[in-house]
Amino acid sequence: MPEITYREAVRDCLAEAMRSDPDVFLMGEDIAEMGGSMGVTHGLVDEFGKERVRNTPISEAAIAGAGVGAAIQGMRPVVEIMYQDFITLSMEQIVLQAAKHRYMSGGQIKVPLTVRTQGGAGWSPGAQHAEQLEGWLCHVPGLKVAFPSTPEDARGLLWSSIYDDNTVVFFEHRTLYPIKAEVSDTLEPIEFGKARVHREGSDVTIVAIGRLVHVALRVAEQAAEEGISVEIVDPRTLLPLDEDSIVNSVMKTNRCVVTHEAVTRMGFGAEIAAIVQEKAFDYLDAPIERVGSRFTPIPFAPVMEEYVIPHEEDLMAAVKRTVARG
Amino acid sequence: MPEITYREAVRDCLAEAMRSDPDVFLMGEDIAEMGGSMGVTHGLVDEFGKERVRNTPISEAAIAGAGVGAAIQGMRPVVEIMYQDFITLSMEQIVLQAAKHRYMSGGQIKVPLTVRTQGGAGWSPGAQHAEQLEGWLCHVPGLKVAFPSTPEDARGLLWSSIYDDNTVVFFEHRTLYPIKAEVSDTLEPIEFGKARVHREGSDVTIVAIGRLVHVALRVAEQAAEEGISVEIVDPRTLLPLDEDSIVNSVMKTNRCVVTHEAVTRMGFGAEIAAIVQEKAFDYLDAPIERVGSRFTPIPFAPVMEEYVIPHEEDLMAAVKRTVARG
Amino acid sequence: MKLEEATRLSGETLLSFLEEMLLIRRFEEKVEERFRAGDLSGFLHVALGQEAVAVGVCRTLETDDVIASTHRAHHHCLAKGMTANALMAELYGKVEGCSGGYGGSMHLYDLANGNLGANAVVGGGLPGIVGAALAFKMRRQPRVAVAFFGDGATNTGSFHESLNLGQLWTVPAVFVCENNHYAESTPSRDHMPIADLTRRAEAFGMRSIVVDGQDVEAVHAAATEAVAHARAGNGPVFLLANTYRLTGHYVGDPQVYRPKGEQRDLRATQDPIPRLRELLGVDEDSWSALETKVAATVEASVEFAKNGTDRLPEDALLNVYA
Amino acid sequence: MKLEEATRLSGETLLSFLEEMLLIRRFEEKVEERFRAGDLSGFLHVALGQEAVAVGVCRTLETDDVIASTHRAHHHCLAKGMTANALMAELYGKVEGCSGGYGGSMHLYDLANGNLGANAVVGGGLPGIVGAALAFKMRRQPRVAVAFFGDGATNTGSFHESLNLGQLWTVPAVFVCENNHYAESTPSRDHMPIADLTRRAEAFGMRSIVVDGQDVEAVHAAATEAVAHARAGNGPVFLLANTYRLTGHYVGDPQVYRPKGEQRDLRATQDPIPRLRELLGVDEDSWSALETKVAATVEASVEFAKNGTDRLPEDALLNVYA
Ligand SMILES: Cc1ncc(C[n+]2csc(CCOP(=O)(O)OP(=O)(O)O)c2C)c(N)n1
Ligand SMILES: Cc1ncc(C[n+]2csc(CCOP(=O)(O)OP(=O)(O)O)c2C)c(N)n1
Ligand SMILES: [Mg+2]
Ligand SMILES: [Mg+2]
Repeated sequence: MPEITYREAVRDCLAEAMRSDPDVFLMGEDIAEMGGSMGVTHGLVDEFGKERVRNTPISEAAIAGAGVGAAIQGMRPVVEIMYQDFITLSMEQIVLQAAKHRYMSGGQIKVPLTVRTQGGAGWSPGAQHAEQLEGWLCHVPGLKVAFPSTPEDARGLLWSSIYDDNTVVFFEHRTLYPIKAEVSDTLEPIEFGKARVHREGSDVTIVAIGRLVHVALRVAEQAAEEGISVEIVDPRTLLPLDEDSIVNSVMKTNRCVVTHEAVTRMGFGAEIAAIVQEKAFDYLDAPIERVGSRFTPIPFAPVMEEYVIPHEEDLMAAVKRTVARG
Repeated sequence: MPEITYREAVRDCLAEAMRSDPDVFLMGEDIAEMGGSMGVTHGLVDEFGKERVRNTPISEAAIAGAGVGAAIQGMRPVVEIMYQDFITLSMEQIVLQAAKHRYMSGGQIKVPLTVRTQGGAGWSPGAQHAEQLEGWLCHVPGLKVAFPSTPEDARGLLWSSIYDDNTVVFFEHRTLYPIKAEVSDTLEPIEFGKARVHREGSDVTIVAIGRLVHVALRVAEQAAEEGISVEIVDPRTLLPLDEDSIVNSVMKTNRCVVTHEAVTRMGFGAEIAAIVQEKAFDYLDAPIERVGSRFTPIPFAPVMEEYVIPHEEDLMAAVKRTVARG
Repeated sequence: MKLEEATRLSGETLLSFLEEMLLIRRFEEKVEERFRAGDLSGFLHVALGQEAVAVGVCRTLETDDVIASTHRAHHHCLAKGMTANALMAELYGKVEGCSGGYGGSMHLYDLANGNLGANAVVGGGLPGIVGAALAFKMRRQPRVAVAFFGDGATNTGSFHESLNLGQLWTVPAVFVCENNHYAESTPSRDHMPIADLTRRAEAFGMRSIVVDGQDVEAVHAAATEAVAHARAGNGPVFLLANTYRLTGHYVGDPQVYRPKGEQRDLRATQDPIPRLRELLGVDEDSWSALETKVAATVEASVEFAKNGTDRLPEDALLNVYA
Repeated sequence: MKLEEATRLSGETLLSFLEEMLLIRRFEEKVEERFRAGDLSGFLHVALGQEAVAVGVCRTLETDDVIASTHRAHHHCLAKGMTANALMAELYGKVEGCSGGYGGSMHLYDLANGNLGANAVVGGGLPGIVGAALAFKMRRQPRVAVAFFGDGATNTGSFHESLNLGQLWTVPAVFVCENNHYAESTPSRDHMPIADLTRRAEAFGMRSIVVDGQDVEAVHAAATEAVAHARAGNGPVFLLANTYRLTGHYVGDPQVYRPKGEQRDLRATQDPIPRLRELLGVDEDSWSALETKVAATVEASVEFAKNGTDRLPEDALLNVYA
């Protein structure tokens, strides 16, 4: 099995979809010659040309909206919002248009649009380039939301996003691009709404997304040395959400910690906690803990940035507190 | 004590602030002669003139942003986004600018801006005029969020919003405008982060916001007839949140239902549930239930709209399920 | 605008325009009536006075050309092929409505007729029209995408980004600005700092055509030219139709902001329907016949709507996802 | 632009401009060096080649006039009175930095000098400048608010909404477009359908002034006129400065998208610093003295920054709310 980076996984999927399907095309700022601000689309313009790898003006509303319009015509556009902070500029098109056309039309319209975006702290980008906003999108009926943590998941989920007849907002994490892992020889689409259990365990379930999956894996190693058996569930798609896998895991371990890089308050972990306490109430031996960023914008100075975002120690502490209960 | 409507409460507060302080002024679409789409600012242009009651073009980003700029200069602008759906067009200015200037400047800047907006279903406005988005804003460090349910709270919280040195997003509910209630003779500012206990009870705590406070009050009456004693807590400000009042109430009643009109998934109730299960874990006799809108855009046809948004029956059923447990 | 001989319309065609405009007029009046009677819920914006723009533009389009409309959409819908029945049924929230009762007046869709939807977000439909036109261009289909919007919409960021992108990529789009001189209660001079809206198109180097929106023949000629330009691959056109809203912004609007007498004066001087009638020299008898025919269609639509199938509450759960 | 005699600057003043421009140049080169050495983190955009715009504009402003800047902000900050020390310390994330280490290169603030902040959102600072200018107008203060932004920013909805609102309300604002012909990797012709950016101002009936951004004297004269116009209550001005980015978009940019030789040619022909030096006839000795002085300031700023106070991790919890 080949090893590829998360970045290559996204690129390979885009290339394969464009190779096999003329309806797939890309729009975004500086995605052509420059290959995007993160190099994800590097080289694609050489193979597919500027008609299908379209550099856009700095017009986040129109980029998303042009995607909506082309998608309604049956194309399968993949648009890139350079940093997820800037989807604040596309929210009207994503939330009031893409997500609702089908419903408002009584089912006449399909909007098979994929909105790729990335972000994340850990490299001092400052407060306007590092936000994690996946939680917002999960509040919007009509949208789907994916947030892969591994190359295999990135590739397979992106394929499914492109071929989903609904609009998918696809979150990538900046610091995951260079991570490498084995992927299957051929691209396997991954069904939405199916969590991946990264590690089985019996003492506590960690529900983790994005970068925090990798943090959780390291924490689980450490915890194992201290005799704590951690199960790690990565929902991979936040909407739809594989509630069963999460709830079943907690019914087994009786404890749950949920972690992501977004601020804890109103982050996706709140939804996980709300669901788990409701569906696994009688199984819980400890309160569900949430580990996310502290409630501040992302500061610039690395020492403060590190303090704000969640790390192994934070997750480990939560795991231990949780296991120590009851 | 005089009786005024929720609409008058908002208007009176605006008028009183403008009368006493030249730094307070209003901007928004059609707020002058027409008095806003909901008549809230009716008559204010006659008293304060078009310089201070400023009709704007349809430019939600610039409206919010002009508010940010004026606020930084020490004015206390109150801007109106006609329907909260359209804050999707202001999100960049609210979330990346208003909320973060202070932090990014290391504390140099203050943005004493108030963003008033309204919305809500129940009158067939359709999917793009009825969304409840307060949950999103609570995910944003640097913002404050208010959502009053009574005339007294609307008046007092709006005053505090105007005089808060931070940006406050102030949610009003369309269907609350005509409700009438007694208010104190003089305008009393209401401190942020202090919940109002609308009714004391011992069997179950309902945490309700906005329109649902009134639904909860009716449910509590009914429940009382069936021997169930309901306590109703309205946080009034969602950020900051009076966690203590909520948690203490649940520690007393051992049961909690949280309700709002926003869709349940990733709605504010998720945060309440997450907090309560964490802080009152050992006190809970039943899972915390959430009662919100079903996970659809708001449909037009009244019969479907009614089905989607939460009503007495839904809340009552949740209360009964909760009380029936343990 | 020079009217080329070739684009002059036959009397018969113009008569059919008159009928369509009258249908829209009587439909809209019926909507006002039914709202006041309490039959209709929600937010209704009628297009009294703007009929010629919708008819003049849409009659230049093929069925598979597409339009995006606004909160004020009934006239566009009818002109682009939606039946009065489907439209009225939607306002009544029925299964037979053009959006199956899910949409309402501000969300009227008719995909089969190339109607991509009314839109309750001012400016919200424009980016999608650029995308639709881009799809046509990439697929080398000779189709055109048309966005309708008001003067107020030209103040939105979406307007700017859409026209810029559309021109940059020379997509086959026509941007039709129905300048009715008001955005809700706000007269144009209070919401934009220019009188000549074509300057906005110049910001993108976009061709513009200005037309008297109360003259359906002129609108049709201008639209023909604009559509041909776009269809030929020459890029988008900004078509500015000056028109008048002969009623309130929404049904029930007390119009406190309107100068006294303005609406009466406009009705007397700027009504596109008498104007066309006069041009065609339609006599009393033919007029009555027309009125009768149109009234029947409108009445039938109300009947159709009232007898339509109510949605089940739980139907609300359908159509969220494809 | 006709240069009135009255606005001609003394040699002394121009020499001070030269010094300031050179300081910016050497500062930016030092930033590139320190980033490559691994001292600096985050995202850095330097303004090599655009010094004359910042200096020419800011030297027309009073301390209590305000500016809003962009992701490419160092030149504006220095020109508006920030010390090299405060700026460099910020890039090092220190307490002594202009934003106390909370901001970084894209979030540089200096309220005391009227600097309302760099901004990492393209177009993000423009609405705030309208608001600041509105506040000045409402308070009848004779102050001006200036927004800097690039050619790429003119494609944003925020640009359109801001200029429209600013002109509608005739606020005392100046919108300075630094047209360096690129938005990141995308040359202007690929991101906007017009060559003459002043057409964008015409969409609002806004006055525009075009100037060679590599000629600091011309920039200063144009800005003087623009600022006077705004300050006098005549409304905003769009000031278009044509300039060149003599380096990559960000520090580390391999510039694969640049035609071969373009940057070398531009450095040879479009560098504002040798141009001014020539105009002033600065001889080798005076030039060396200038270089030495400027180098000392830059070196000192690095020392200052390195010796600055580190933030405590938990300082991150401060300054979220007022
Ligand atoms: C983004 C947005 N802001 C505000 C509104 C509320 N609104 C509905 S119609 C309207 C005025 C529109 O004016 P114009 O574009 O000229 O169209 P007209 O009503 O004149 O047909 C406004 C402000 C809205 N629907 N969408
Ligand atoms: C809203 C937004 N979209 C995208 C970006 C990413 N980005 C940063 S700088 C830039 C190009 C800006 O071009 P221009 O306005 O010409 O300024 P210049 O870099 O040339 O100084 C882009 C696309 C951003 N910061 N903000
Ligand atoms: Mg109008
Ligand atoms: Mg540029």
